Amino acid sequence: MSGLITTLIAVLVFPGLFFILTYGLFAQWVSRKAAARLQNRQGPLHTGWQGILQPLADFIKLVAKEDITPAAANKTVFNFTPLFIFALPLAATFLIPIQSITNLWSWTPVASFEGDLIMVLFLMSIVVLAIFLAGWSSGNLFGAVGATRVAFMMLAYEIPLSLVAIGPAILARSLSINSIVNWQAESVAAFLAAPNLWGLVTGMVLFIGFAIYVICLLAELEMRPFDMSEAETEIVHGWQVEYSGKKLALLNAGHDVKMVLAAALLTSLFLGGPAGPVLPPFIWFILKTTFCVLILSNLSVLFARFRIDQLVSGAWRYLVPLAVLQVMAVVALSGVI
Amino acid sequence: MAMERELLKNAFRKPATLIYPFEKVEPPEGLRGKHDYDGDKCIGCGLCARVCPSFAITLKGGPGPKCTGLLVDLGKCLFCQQCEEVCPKEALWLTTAYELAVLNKKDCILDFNRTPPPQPQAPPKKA
Amino acid sequence: MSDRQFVIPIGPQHPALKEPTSFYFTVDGETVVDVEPRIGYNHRGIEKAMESRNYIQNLYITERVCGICSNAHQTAYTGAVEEAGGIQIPERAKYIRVFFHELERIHSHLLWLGVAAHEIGFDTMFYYVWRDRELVMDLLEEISGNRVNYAIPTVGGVRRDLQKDKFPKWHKILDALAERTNYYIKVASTEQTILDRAIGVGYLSKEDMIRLSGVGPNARSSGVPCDTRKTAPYLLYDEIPFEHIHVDNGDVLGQVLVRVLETLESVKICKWVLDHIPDGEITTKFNPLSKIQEGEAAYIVEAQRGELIHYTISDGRNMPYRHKIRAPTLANIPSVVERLKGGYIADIPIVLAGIDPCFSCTDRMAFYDEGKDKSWAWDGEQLRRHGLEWYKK
Amino acid sequence: MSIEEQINVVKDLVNEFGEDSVYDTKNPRLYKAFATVKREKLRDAVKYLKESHGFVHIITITGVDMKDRYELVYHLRSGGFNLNLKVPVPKDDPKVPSITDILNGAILYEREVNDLLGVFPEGHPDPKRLVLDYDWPEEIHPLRKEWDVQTIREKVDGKKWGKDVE
Repeated sequence: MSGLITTLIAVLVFPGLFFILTYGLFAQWVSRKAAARLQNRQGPLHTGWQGILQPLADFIKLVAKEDITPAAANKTVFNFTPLFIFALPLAATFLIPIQSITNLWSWTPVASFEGDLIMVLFLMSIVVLAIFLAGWSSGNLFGAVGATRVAFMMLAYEIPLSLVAIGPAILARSLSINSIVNWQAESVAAFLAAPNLWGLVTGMVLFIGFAIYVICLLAELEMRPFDMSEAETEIVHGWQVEYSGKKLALLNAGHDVKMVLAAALLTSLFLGGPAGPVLPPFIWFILKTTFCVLILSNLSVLFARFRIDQLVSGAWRYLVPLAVLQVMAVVALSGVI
Repeated sequence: MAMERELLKNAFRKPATLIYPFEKVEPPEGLRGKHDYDGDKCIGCGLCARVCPSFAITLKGGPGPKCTGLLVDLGKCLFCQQCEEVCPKEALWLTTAYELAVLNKKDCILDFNRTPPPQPQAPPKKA
Repeated sequence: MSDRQFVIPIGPQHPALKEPTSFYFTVDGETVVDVEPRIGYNHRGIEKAMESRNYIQNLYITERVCGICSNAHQTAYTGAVEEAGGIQIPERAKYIRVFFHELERIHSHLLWLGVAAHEIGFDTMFYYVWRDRELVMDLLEEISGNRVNYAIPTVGGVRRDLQKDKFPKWHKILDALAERTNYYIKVASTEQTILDRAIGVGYLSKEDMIRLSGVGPNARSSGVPCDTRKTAPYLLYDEIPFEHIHVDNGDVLGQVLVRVLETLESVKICKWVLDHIPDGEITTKFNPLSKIQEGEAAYIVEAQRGELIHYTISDGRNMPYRHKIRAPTLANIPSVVERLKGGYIADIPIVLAGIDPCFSCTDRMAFYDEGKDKSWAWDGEQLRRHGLEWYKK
Repeated sequence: MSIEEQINVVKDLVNEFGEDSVYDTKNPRLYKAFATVKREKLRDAVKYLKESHGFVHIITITGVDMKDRYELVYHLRSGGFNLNLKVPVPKDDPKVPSITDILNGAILYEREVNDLLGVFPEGHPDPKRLVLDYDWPEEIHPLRKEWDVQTIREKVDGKKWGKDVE
């Protein structure tokens, strides 16, 4: 019986639904505030301390607003895709190790099985499919163009994303994120104890993987250099153009959760997830993911927007070969370590 | 990547944007804002009304001595300062007040009154 | 129209094109096949209105032809009326007119640089450029009392004087502007994401530009030397030392370079004026109700977007018999249509923004002002019928 | 281009087409010249100016309603020199040969004059509406002197218009 209650709490409250949602809103605030400060302007201010409740206020406002389904839209698909776009990333976050309820100093994800890394990658690409259907079913010209662009983008970043994600799994010799995190914790501890050359080399190779992964995440989250799917100046709001009210609130919340998921994956695969010396695991998790959100936000402020053909050709000409080389280096290294 | 140094330098500087209602910009003294009127100097000649490009100024009570003041409709006014330049007696000029938002249309009509010239007292009645 | 092509209406209400015009693009997938411009949404009948107002009241109509080139229009209008009426203006007034003409060029070019960065999605540069533009806006507000419509030139001279004691402060502001503009030149030429979106985009050769009579920075970015301040100097431009900026790239990057380098030249001209301005009167009293002798004059000025002509015919009354304004953007429409063909949808905003369109300038010929609501209804109905046709295909 | 050369350009034009078709020429100041050309000779004059004197750039075309005739002023420019050709057009047959094939830049200006003054450019590729509204009545050409602001407004919108109407 007690097992059921703890898992319920784990799923619904702590590292589960409630925590991820609030953390999603917090991440959106961090990203907006960082982007604002880098651009020498204020950013959200009046709601709560330094505008920290602004994302929540936006969410509530949108839920209260009128919810229009355009006449030309394909009703069922149009109404249900926002649910998928919100639920799928949320489901994926359950596989990320954050903090175990029972004991303060360990981290066990809500659900963990061999191969959950593949499950997370699969869920993230299904989200792209849902986004494509959302744009296409909205019956709006700009929505259609946005949807086709999302599909093109998936062609570009999906392969380097999955290739680089496999890197740490090879080193840890397991496909479960939890064991990857454990392996990182041990190997970092071992490395600190006896720094050897191979440790440094694996660090370098993993860093390259980290960089490629960040670029692919920027494309997956449709953030600035690759946000041609909702390019405000070309196709109004891209695939979200016809959404309003509750559906748009769900879409925005979905995007926040996807950002949390992306940052969480980044930390678990490359930065050692919730492992850390003094503080309890979920504090470390929050620090590291906020650091990743800051990186994403800084990069998104730094560049102009690419065209869709530049992304696809650039990805195939540079990202994919770089990712393949990185994985080969990892395989070679795994023989040694 | 070219702007990275600039971004980080500005990240910790004070933001360039002001929080308007609480921090205000001090307007330069030459700013053309809301009108101001001196009832004694005005002689009701109506030159300002005639020269106004957007017919924003109307005289109250007719030109000349009968004039009892001015109606300046800020809704129509261009703030071009032509009335201030043409007024022979410097009775009408533009101040630097630039916050002119009003809730209903009637408030944006400024109603200036001319101090009536001392009425010629009725000759003291003989006792 | 083959079945794979569909028509994307951009404008008159579109976040990329904040100008009241509409372009119908026939696109095949992501490439633009054909472009049909439709202008006339912001038509205010300025020329008809000017025929029923006296010369001083017309000053304030020409000032409002366009928001960002108000001073250029006024300089041209007062030049034309003074030439037709044979009125001479004092020397100092010429210096002040040139000073404001160039300050407004700095303000307009920086504004364009920000908007162009926004069009290609580089909002950070948009924020920074517009923050630094505040320097010139505050300077303009301090002297003329207004950020945009300065109303400085008037028939017969200038309305406000430049106080000598403030010159050192203005010199410092101008130096800061030059230094910031140099920084943006460095960013615009080294930032890879800008170069990817600007090089080779919207290319037009020099011959096509001459054939289509393009003007201003749009033409000078394709190598056509057509800066009126150099070819047909007016006011003081024959005495002022500055370069004739034109590059041969022919694409959006060329337009960025021409405009940014021109901003530097304008700063140099402003500083030259501050150093050489003579003392003396600033206006010859022109009574608002007085008449202008019979005559005609075509006065050409180099506005920010190109060559601007004010042609006026006076017949002895105190109102112009006919006053023609042709704004630079109308001359640039044929060349922008050529630039758009063959490009991508993603490039439409930046190529359109390339000519720095100011359609409120272009649309001031026929009479249709309060009828806005009527044309509004037309838009909806015209687009609705267009939607139906498009679905039937 | 000095003032003498500019005067010579106008003289060449006059000699080329003869006194009767190119008359009333003026050079008020540097970079400025006016000339009046007969409607029949317009196309040849523009072609001649383009080939021999480098007038490749057309600034604009102004339509003026002189009381007894319409007058189209072609503002041409070669380098800095601005030559304005006036073409009188009788009121009873308001037509003018189009020069779009010689100077492509004139394509929009001719449509504009057609809209506003009603002078139809013959041979223009697509003389559609340029600036007037979609369903603007055909017979109203706003820049003709017989139409003034009040009558246009009442005809188009049926509303009374005056200084005080809100």
